[in-house]
Amino acid sequence: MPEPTTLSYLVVAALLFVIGAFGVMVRRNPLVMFMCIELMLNAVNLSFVALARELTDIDGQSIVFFVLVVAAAEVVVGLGLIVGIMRNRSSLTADDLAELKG
Amino acid sequence: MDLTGDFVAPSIDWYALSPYIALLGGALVLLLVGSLTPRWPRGWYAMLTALTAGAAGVVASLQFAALADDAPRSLMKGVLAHDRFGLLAVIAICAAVIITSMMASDVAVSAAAAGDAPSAVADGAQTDSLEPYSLLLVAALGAAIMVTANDLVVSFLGIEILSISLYVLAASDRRRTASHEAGLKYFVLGGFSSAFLLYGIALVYGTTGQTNLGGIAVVLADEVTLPRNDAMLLAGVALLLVGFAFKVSLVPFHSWTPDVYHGAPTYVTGFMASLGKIAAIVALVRLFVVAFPVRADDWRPAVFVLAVLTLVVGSVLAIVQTDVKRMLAYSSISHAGFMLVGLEAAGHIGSSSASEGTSSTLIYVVLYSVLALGSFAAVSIVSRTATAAGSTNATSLDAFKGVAKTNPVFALGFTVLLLAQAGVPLTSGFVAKFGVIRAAVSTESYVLAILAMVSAVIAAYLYLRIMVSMWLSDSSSARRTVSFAGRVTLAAAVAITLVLGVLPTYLLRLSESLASLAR
Amino acid sequence: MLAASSSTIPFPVLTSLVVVPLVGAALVIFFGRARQEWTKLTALLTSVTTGAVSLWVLQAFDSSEAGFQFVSQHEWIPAWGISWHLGIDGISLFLVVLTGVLFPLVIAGVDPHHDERPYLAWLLVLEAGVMGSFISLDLFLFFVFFEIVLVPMYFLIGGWGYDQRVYAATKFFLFTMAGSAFLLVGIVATALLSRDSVGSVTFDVVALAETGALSVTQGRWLFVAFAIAFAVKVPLFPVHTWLPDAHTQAPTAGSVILAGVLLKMGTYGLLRFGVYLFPEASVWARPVLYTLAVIGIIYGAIAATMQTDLKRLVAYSSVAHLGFIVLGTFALTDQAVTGGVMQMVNHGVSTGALFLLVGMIYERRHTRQIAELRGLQQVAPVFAGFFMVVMLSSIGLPGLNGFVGEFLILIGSFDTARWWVIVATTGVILAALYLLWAYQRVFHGEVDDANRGFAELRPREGALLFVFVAIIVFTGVYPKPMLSRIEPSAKALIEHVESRTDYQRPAQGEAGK
Amino acid sequence: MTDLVWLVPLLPLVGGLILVVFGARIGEPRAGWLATLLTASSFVVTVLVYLDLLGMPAEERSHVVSLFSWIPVGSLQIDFALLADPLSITMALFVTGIGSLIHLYAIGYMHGDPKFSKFFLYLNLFVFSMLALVLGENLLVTFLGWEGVGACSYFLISFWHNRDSAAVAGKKAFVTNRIGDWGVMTAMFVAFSAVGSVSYKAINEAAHEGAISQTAISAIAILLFVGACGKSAQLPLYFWLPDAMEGPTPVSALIHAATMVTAGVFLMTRVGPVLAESYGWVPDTIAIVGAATALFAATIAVAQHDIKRVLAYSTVSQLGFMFLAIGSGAYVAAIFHMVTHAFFKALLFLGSGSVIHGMHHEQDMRKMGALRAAMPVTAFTFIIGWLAIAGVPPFAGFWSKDEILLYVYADNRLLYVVGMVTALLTAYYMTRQVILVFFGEARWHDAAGEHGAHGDFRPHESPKVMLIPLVVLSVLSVVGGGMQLPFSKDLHFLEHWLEPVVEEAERSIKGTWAYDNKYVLLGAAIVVALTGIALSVAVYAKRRLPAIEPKVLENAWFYDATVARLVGGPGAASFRGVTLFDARFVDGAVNGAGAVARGLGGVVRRSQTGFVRAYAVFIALGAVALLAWFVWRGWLA
Repeated sequence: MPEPTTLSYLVVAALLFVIGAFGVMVRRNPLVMFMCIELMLNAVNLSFVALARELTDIDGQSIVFFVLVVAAAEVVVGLGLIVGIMRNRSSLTADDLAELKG
Repeated sequence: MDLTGDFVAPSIDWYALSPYIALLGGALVLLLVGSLTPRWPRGWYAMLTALTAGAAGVVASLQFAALADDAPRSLMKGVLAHDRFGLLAVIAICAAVIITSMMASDVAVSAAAAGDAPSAVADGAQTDSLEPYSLLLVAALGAAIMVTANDLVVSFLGIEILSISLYVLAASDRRRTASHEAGLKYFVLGGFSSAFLLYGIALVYGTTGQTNLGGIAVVLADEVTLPRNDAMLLAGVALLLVGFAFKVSLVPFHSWTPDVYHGAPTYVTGFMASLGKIAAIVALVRLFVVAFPVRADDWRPAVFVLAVLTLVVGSVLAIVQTDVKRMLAYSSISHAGFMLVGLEAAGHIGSSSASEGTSSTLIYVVLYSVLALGSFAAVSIVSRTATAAGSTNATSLDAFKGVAKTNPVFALGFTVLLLAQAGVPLTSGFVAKFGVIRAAVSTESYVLAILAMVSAVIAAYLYLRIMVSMWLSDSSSARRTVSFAGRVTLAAAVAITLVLGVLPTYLLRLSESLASLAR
Repeated sequence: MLAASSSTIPFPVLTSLVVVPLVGAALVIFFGRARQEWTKLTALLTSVTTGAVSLWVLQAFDSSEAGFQFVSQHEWIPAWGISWHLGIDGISLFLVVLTGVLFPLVIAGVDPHHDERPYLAWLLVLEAGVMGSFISLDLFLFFVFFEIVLVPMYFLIGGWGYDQRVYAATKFFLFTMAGSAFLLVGIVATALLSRDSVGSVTFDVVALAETGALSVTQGRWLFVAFAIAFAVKVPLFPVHTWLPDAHTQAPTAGSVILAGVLLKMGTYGLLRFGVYLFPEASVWARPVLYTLAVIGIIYGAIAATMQTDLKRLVAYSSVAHLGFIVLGTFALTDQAVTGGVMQMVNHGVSTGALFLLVGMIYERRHTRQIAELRGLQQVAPVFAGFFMVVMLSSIGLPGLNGFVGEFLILIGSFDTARWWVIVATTGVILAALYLLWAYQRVFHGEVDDANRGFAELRPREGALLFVFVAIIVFTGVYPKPMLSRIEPSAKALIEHVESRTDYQRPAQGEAGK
Repeated sequence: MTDLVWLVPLLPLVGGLILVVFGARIGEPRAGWLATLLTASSFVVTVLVYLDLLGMPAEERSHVVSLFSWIPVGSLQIDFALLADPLSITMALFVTGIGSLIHLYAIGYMHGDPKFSKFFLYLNLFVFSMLALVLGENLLVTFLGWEGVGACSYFLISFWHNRDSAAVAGKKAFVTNRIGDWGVMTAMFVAFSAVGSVSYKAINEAAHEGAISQTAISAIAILLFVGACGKSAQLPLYFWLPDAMEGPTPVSALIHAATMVTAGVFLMTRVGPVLAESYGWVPDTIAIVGAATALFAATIAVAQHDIKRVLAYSTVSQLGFMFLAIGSGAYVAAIFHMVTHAFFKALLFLGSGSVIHGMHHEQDMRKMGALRAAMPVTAFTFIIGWLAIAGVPPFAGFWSKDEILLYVYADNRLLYVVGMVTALLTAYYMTRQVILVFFGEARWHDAAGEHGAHGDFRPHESPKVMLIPLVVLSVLSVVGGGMQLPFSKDLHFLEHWLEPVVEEAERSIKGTWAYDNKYVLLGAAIVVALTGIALSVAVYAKRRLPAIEPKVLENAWFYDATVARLVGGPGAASFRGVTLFDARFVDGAVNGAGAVARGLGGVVRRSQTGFVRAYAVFIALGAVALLAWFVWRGWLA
């Protein structure tokens, strides 16, 4: 089987990204949606690493750490929000939140 | 850079960084000291916030003035730009923070004054607490970073700092489920879009090996063939554009805007409409003008299309709304369209007038943010009384019926702001529109100019509707109580609107220097 | 040629024309609250002052001078090449005077039904705006006034109008603003495209017209942009429909001002900016404008004939009358242009008076429906008499002002727009038709019970109308003083066109001499 | 003295202005006397001017008095100037003369009318306008008067405006006249564009010297004739005149018989040289229209029952005669007939007014008869008028009519025949009228019922103020012919007097058969007149023959009705159509634009579902679109 090239990494990353994007679009459960977003971010991380590797440049890899931190922060906030909402309602799907529209 | 070379710390210009440090410091002080000490007397949080932002603003202004003679430069190995373009934005941001913090404490005060009666509690925190203020400062920090970021990664960090604090602020009204909904929607979509943005960064980085805007420009400028083909680079640009378009709320990436603006506490809405817009559009302009001038022919058409879509959709959606907050949300979208007209002009790199596009866009967003702050302040004033009167939909058009009868002066002030947004002469709104139209015309994109003006006419109908219900409908409610903060905000906004509307000369004299960006 | 003449005087007369009403408005708003009874007095005094100044200008005006007089020029927004540049010539002189005279009259003569303070304030703001647009010699400045006028008018119609007022006011605002959208782009483009030929970016009308050199295509496109905005304001067919609504719904004072001076901003704009800045284009576009004007004349008259609402009828008659003015403007002969300018004033006076009269009828009967009025001449002969005189002037009876303007326009246009004139002249027949028919239905016949109580003219109303009638008769019998002041500027403008195009004035009656 | 010609129009104007302000206060009868006095004094001035001119050598009898510069713009320089020359003074003489007589008469006739003073206000204004019309030095001053008389006639026809019929008639007159005015205005435009001036002198000279194209000349001529048709009630614009009888009788006498309606004839004579130089078909048209009108109106007059309507149609007919004369180049004859006609037609109208007055405003001749006993003076004078118009020598009408027919014969035999037929009809219907009104048996006793208010109903003679004018006019109707007698050149006083004005235009018939055998034609005319009278007597007095009064004639060939139907039908419909178009389409488009914007908003709004996932889809789609664009651009590079 052939040696995987950067391109193959990039393709995988792209696939992951698209999968994540679709997840956000199709899944109702907010938690799952968060995970999908995480998936997208990590897909990008993968391509960062791959590209950095190819460019033999450290920056790309260090960026990944920033992204991880940011992602963590986002999750924290997101969970906080959900908890806040869950306070006054029993179950929650993304589609329940359609009070504001038009 | 090669990995073997030993690490050299970049020289750091602390003075130039002081505004960021001030904002950050303020936020930390609030959080730490505030949470360790018993609750502060009413208004003190706001005061500290305002002072911090004020200090940052003053320093920024001094630096702005200093830059009159010495050329724009970049800080810390080129990750932060230090130019008038960015600094003016920083100043505006600080101003926005001051105003918003006042409005915030105002909300809290009145809510507290209203006692426990839940119906009497207006939007916003039911009592004064420190979280919103610290978040305001953090958001301001993020915005300040965005507008000066000269590196894609830094820019990304700025965006995230800003966004995350805005998510929380949007959801900060614990009583209104609408607020939660707004927060969550904003959060989900925000995360979604920043993923695109990040992917864009990745692709650009992959093709140019650079994340520094100036660096990218250099790489693209010289003839060395890129490690990867153009398509990948441009795909990156596209994804970057998606990310920023979301923040600037350009059609079709705008759909979060009305819901979030509507659901968020009104003072937060004003904050987003002013500070949020400034940060996003300035960052976008900087990105395209500094990093991708040689690719202008590729992104200008896209900007053109986005501009037209945004102008038209924003206007036509605005006029069918029945809720003032939503109306203003959509109007903010069509204003974003106007800013893009400026950006489109800036995209005519060959033309001598391209710089006009850059500066006119900045001036537009700054002037608009003043109008937005004032308008949303007015909305929150009216809606508060309406809520107190037990109205279910405190920000509906009906809530404004007959305001002119009960509070003529207030109504006049709000009317000035509305007319300014409609682009009536002798207001800052007209100066702003004239600037971008001038830029568009001087780069000979007449079609865009005409389209923009026509859609402005459509949008004007929306402001007329608000004016009608204020002036030409009979009063449905008692006299609205206009708090001190409300007065100050409105007065300041109106004053700026009129003064700059009649004598824009000072502002315009800057425009040349505004357009020279750090590389 | 039209360069500003050096008649500079220490006191900034023209500036005061704009500032005084504004000050008045401020006084009314801020000090009126304390002393309600002084509100009206303040408003009246300021407007009278303005009127006095305008009359002083008229008296001090040098009729031998074709160029701009009383010029005052100050830097305003140098960054954009915009200056506070005011000046007056024969074309704008009488419009300024008309504005100065009309406002005091309506302020004195017509009372609002409620909220006198804001009403008067808005009126004064309106006066400032109108004055400004007639005397500004800077495109940007003109646009500012041209646009700012919408706001007070919007509030006057919307706040003090009749049942459909909000609809009418909104229609008026948006329709006119839509026109201005093109105007703004046109203005900016004019300034920027003339950048090289003028040497710098400037919005100064004189500089642009005298030294600016636009390519033919540019000129035509820009002219179109300008023409759209002004056509809406005039209003020309087919963009006239805001007018009947605005007129009918506006309060009496609003209608008077609207017909009297606001519409003139359109025709004035066409002449001062359309023709002056784009000679080639305006010669090129003449057939279209002739046609629209003539359609307006016939169409407006026909529509007027069929109206059931007296005020709507007068409104449509305005469409017809302004058609004549546009025809004259673009016929580009001394007589036609002079007549056109004079007709702007005449129409302002006679139609203004007609609206006053209709307003008075409404005050008394609370209806404008022709069908509900009958035999008024029997119960109010004096009222009927005034109505008759004003009506005859509007019909264009020789010896009254209306005729002089129409006659000059038609006789002047005959050589350049022969067939259009021949058709347009039939408008004279139609004018008689719709007005006399209306008069017959309203004033003639046996008075019925509903109208028996119709009150005769009151002294104040009489005094008010007398001023109008006096102007109508005087300018009809002895128009010379007016013509001799208008003519030089009109001539100069046409010579300007001749010097820049291959257009040459027809030499009337060479055969005869 | 000639320099004082401006006093002539001024005096009546002053009277008018005084009455405008103080009319009500002056009141009856002083208002009437004031008006009469001023008109009379203006008559005196005219006489003085006349004598003054008479004193001058013929070629100098043209005096221009320029009062002030009226409309001076560029090459267009129009003065408010008066022209005193034989023609204008002739007109002024009988306008002021007959005018003052009718003023006097009106004092009696309008007795007791609540708007007494207003009536004289209008009369004075009318006289002023009429004088401006005839004395004008240029077309524009004439046009001022032209429109002025139109307006005054409008006021006077609808004087009793609470009668709807009067109101409508007034409007009808004004609007119809306006159609003619279109011609006059356009003529002025052509004149200015060709000649560069609107003064008669300039135009006539230019035409005479052939300085301008014949097309222009003909255009001016025919357009002015259109105006004349309106004013002088010629086909096809005649129909307003009979309705104008709604006005008080003095008005009918002054405006719709003696003065205003002759303005067209005057104007044609004024621009005689233009007519003379224009294409041949122009005078022909005028002659044909004139002849047609004359015959047409005469036939109608035969079957009318309203005493005033008969006279109205007879006026139209006589005016036709005058235009026939103009068309045949007989300007002197036209003016001659105009003057004599002014005498006897005014007389007849005033007489009929006196009858109506005496009959308590009964106008139907079928309810009259045998009035000669009741009102002898009226009857006597009326009979003189009848003889004059019927063309019985030696009364005035005979001479003028004969003069015209003479020229017509020389010009065109066919038209001559038409003229003769008309003359016959004229004699016929006038005799009919006299018999029906003054002879036969009294049919007004049955009318007594309607006038029961007056107790037993007795026609009575009118007061002196009304009779004096009758007498004066009857004298003039007798001797009027003296101003132009065919027997020898020396007796052509009027012709010599008018020479300087009309010489360029006047057609010379010397040497034609007609000229040589004019006495034959004279004889023929007499025969025709007497035949007409005889027939009428046979029908209405002796009852030998049945009366021929078909409905079609009584209804004026249904001409008026047809016009009314056209205006009321298709005309109104098209107007309504335009108005509808304006509301539906033009305004509809405007409101439509607004609706479209809102509709669009409504549609797009639906996409704003509020579902966060839907928003995500938008973003994704947008991203895809942008990617597509950029990547496509990438491949291009």
